[in-house]
Amino acid sequence: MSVIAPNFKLSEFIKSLIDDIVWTVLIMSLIGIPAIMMILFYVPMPVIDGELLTPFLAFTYLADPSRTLPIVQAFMTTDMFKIMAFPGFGFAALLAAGTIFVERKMLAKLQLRVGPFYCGKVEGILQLMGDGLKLISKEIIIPAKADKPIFWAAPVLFVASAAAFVALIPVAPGWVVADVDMGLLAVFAVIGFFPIVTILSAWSANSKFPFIGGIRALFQMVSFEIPLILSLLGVVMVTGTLNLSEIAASQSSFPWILFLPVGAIVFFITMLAELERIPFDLPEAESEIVAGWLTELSGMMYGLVQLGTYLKLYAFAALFVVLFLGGWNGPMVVPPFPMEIVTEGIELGPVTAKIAGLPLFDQEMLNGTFWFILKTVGVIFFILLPRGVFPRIRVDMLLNLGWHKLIGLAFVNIFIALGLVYAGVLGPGGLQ
Amino acid sequence: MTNELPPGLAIQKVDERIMTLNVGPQHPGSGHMRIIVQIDGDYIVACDPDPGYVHRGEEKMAEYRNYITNIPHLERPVIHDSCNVLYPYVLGVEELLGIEVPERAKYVRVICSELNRCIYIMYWLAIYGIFLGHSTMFMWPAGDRELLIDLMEKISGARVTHAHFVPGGVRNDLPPNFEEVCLRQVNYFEKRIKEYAAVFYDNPILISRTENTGVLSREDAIRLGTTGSVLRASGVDYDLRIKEPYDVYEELDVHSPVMKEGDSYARSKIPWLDMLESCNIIKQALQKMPKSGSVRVKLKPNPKGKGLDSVYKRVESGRGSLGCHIVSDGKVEPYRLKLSVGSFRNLIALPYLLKGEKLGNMPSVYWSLNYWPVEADR
Amino acid sequence: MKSKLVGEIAGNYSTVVLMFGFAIVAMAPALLISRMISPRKKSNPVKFLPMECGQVPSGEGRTHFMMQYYPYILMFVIFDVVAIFLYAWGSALLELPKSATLPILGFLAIMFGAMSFALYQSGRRRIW
Amino acid sequence: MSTDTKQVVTEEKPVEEKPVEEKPAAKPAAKPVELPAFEKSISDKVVEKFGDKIQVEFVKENRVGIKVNRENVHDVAEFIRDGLNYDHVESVSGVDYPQDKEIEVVYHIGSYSDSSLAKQILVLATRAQREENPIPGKDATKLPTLRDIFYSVEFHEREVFEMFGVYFTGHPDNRRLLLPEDWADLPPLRKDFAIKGR
Repeated sequence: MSVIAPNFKLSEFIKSLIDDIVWTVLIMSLIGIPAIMMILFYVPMPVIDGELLTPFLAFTYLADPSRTLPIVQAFMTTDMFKIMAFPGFGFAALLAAGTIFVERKMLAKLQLRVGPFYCGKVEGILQLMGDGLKLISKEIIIPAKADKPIFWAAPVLFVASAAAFVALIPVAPGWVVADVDMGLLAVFAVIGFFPIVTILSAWSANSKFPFIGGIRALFQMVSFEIPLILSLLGVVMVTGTLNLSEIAASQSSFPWILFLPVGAIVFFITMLAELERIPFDLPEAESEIVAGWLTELSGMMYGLVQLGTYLKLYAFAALFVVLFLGGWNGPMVVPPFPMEIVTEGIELGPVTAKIAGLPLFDQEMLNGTFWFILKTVGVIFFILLPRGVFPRIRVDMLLNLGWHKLIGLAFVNIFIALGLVYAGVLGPGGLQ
Repeated sequence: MTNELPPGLAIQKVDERIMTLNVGPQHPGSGHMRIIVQIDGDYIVACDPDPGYVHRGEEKMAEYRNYITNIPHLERPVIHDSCNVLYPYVLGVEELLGIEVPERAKYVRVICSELNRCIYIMYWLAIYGIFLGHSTMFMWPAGDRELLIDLMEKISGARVTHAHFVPGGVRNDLPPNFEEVCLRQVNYFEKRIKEYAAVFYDNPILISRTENTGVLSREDAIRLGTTGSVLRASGVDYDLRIKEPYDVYEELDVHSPVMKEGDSYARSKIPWLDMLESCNIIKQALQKMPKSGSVRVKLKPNPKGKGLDSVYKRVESGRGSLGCHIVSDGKVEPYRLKLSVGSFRNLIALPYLLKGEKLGNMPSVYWSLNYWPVEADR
Repeated sequence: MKSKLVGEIAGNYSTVVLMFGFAIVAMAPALLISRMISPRKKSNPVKFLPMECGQVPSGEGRTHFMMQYYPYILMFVIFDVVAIFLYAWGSALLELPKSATLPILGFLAIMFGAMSFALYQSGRRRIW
Repeated sequence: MSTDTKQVVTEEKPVEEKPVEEKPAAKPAAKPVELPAFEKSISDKVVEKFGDKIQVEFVKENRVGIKVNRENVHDVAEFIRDGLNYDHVESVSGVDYPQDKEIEVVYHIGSYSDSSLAKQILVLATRAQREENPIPGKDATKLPTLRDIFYSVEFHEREVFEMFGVYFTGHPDNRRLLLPEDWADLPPLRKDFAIKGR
């Protein structure tokens, strides 16, 4: 049995919990509520459904969904919700967690074994949670002579960079954290952070294996950035915009992968390299350089880097979907919201509950999200698949591939796009 | 030597640029040994293998035990290949004591030996796979080994350390019905390992990665005294099962695979071809084996050698020729026992193969030497 | 809705920065909590040595280290800018007159030629 | 001076010991009919070349045993490589004979390139002087190395050096191989190194 707290007693634990609650209530009622009242003098509260939102209505809101939902709806339109929950961090982290689980199970099936099995009873579904608990309760060992501030900051910065990448991904019409005109260029800018964070982490550890791994990561990410940039130029040429939402919207009738398959292939390969996935996992090649630039990271620092990696994985897969597979576009499969719930209310025996604020999500958004997730999961599957099939390649082979072959193919893709535009197949007067 | 530094490294002999890396002993790519590599950028300029991390003094221990009690601990160097490690010792003791082995026991020994060779190579292949980052090739052989381990468990009662060979034969007769079970499992095993070609040996990335890396020429392979798959991958057709047949290998049709390239790819493919050949040998042996008969000559307790005498016996193990030099002085214990193991002999090639090689090739070249650290350390 | 003001355009990107900041704010506590609840034993100074496969490290971790593929980095510095410059043309392709393509094709040819020459040079490892 | 005289005494010893050692070698000589022909021809070639400098220890099936003084071992090995087509050393084992004050080093030499010799192992044995209190590398326990003749002895000789304290003069790399760097005890395979509890 693992020991987190060796002298653990349930009764004392409960006692401490009750103590905490009592103290919290006391402090809240003596200091917290007066403070809130004072702040409320200066902060104007929103008026929702013709009613001023005050803290005193809190209990009423809890009991009455028709009053709560408008608040939720109002909250959902704020930037904070987008950042924290839906198209932003929470959504991406959830998908990333799902990816980790699927990867482990899928790889296990490929390799004729069972994979995570016991944790969580059903096919080891809680394995990730167990791993998270393990990582968070493990000791963090900082190597001597490491550059401590940078070493601590690097994992957090890695996650933050990945999150900034996620911010640019449009999930459904209007559902994007940062709807910017130069979206694609912003993506390139954010991708540029990763090698910097990696080399910072590797350099600060003052250890040889992370150092070599960091340099490898630098070479790999940096030299695959040019094929990446060039392979996406074709899409930009035929759409005439850099805004990711507009690119996604432009594929309402057909996805660009039909016309620009070469660009899609090049982008997919560069994606694998940028993500350090097998066969391009050179920066973490365990049989050569232990764990590469992750060697000195322990406990939760490693956990954060893993989280960042999978956020990045999701973001890249989503970018592929947005650019080549039509983003959220797809046939309408979500049934329309039954409007009688709003107009007539729900009849629960004698009581008829009228719920204002419904529907929370419109049909278009649900449908878009559904197709987006479906396509993203498909792309993620193809990103995961090579891990079961290919061995790792070498640095020189990797650089040779990136600089000689992929860049050539990316140029081919540019000329295909140019030809399509000038032949009148795409662009104004074309198919679209 | 064969592998000169690539041009351009000649000017890079400045000490500051050269980084000394301790690869091992606690390294996922080293096994239980240390390779001190000096790298200049991506190239290895010098390499110094440092075995001995798991040195147990088997040879010293053997001087304190009598000929029979030596059996269980002499198979320890390679527990996956335990029958083959024990084989030369048992042959040597038989020659020292002048024992004639029954015919059926010889066949049982050959079957056990070939099964063990496959078990060892599967384990080796699993590690070769994971060294190249091919995790499927790690899991598949590790799982398919179980087929043959089950067979060996049926024969000897133990999964890996069998201690089944004794001077004068084998410990037990085969279990009833063994021939059919063995044939079925071996047939399935053969079908299974043929599938590895699709996922591993024909994999374009693997081929481009291991071809022309760590090339050991025929002359150097002979000069360095390498053995086993390393030697045969360099084009020297030398297999003790054919050249100096022991027990009943003379009566069996053995075709040892030979390749000419001498690179990591050839060195990694030879053991796989060996496994297919082993399956073939097992099937032949099952056919030709006498259906009944004694499998062991009773020895008198505490057998002794005849005065000052020495014997050198060798067999073809999973890693090549495995010799056992026993010096007896007429006592119940061997006076001196020396195992000349394939791993140790192949290790000498490592510095020459790695010099001028890229760091990324280190695991593949190193493990393609069919090196088993525990055996080399003894 | 096209924004016109420079500040407005820049303001659009604030959400990206917000997301960046949110991730820091959300993830830094994970490290702090981990640091608080995990054991911290300074029993053995060897434990805090850098990873060197069980040996006492020899030499510094941060040394002069030259990968033989350094030309690729130099090429990146040059061609990254060039590649991004192509986007200025690519995103406006549909509005541009067709005659504007010719100079760009010339530019592409020069870029391709330069890249080939650089790759040829990078193959000559003697320099690095 | 005293050490010098000691050396002289011990170096003469093998000459005195030789008749004792020849007893097993005398056995096949007693029944010459049984000697395998091919193996006999090999040993004859060596005897023809070196005459009294070597003794044929045994001639068995596929094995020929030759014993040489340490002064001649280099020449004999060179002849074995050039004259007899043996090309690699399979094994080098040291055997400690405390009663003779000698350490025997046995080379098992085989051939890959000559297919007629594929079965054969030529056992070349030589003896080094044994010291009671060995200081590995710095005492009289020395032998000429065969590394310049058979390259494959490199690691084997290193092993014999650390396990028996036999220093091979001319070996470029006389370092520890298997034992830890800080091993300060006797060379462990000598007979006077006792395992604890035995």
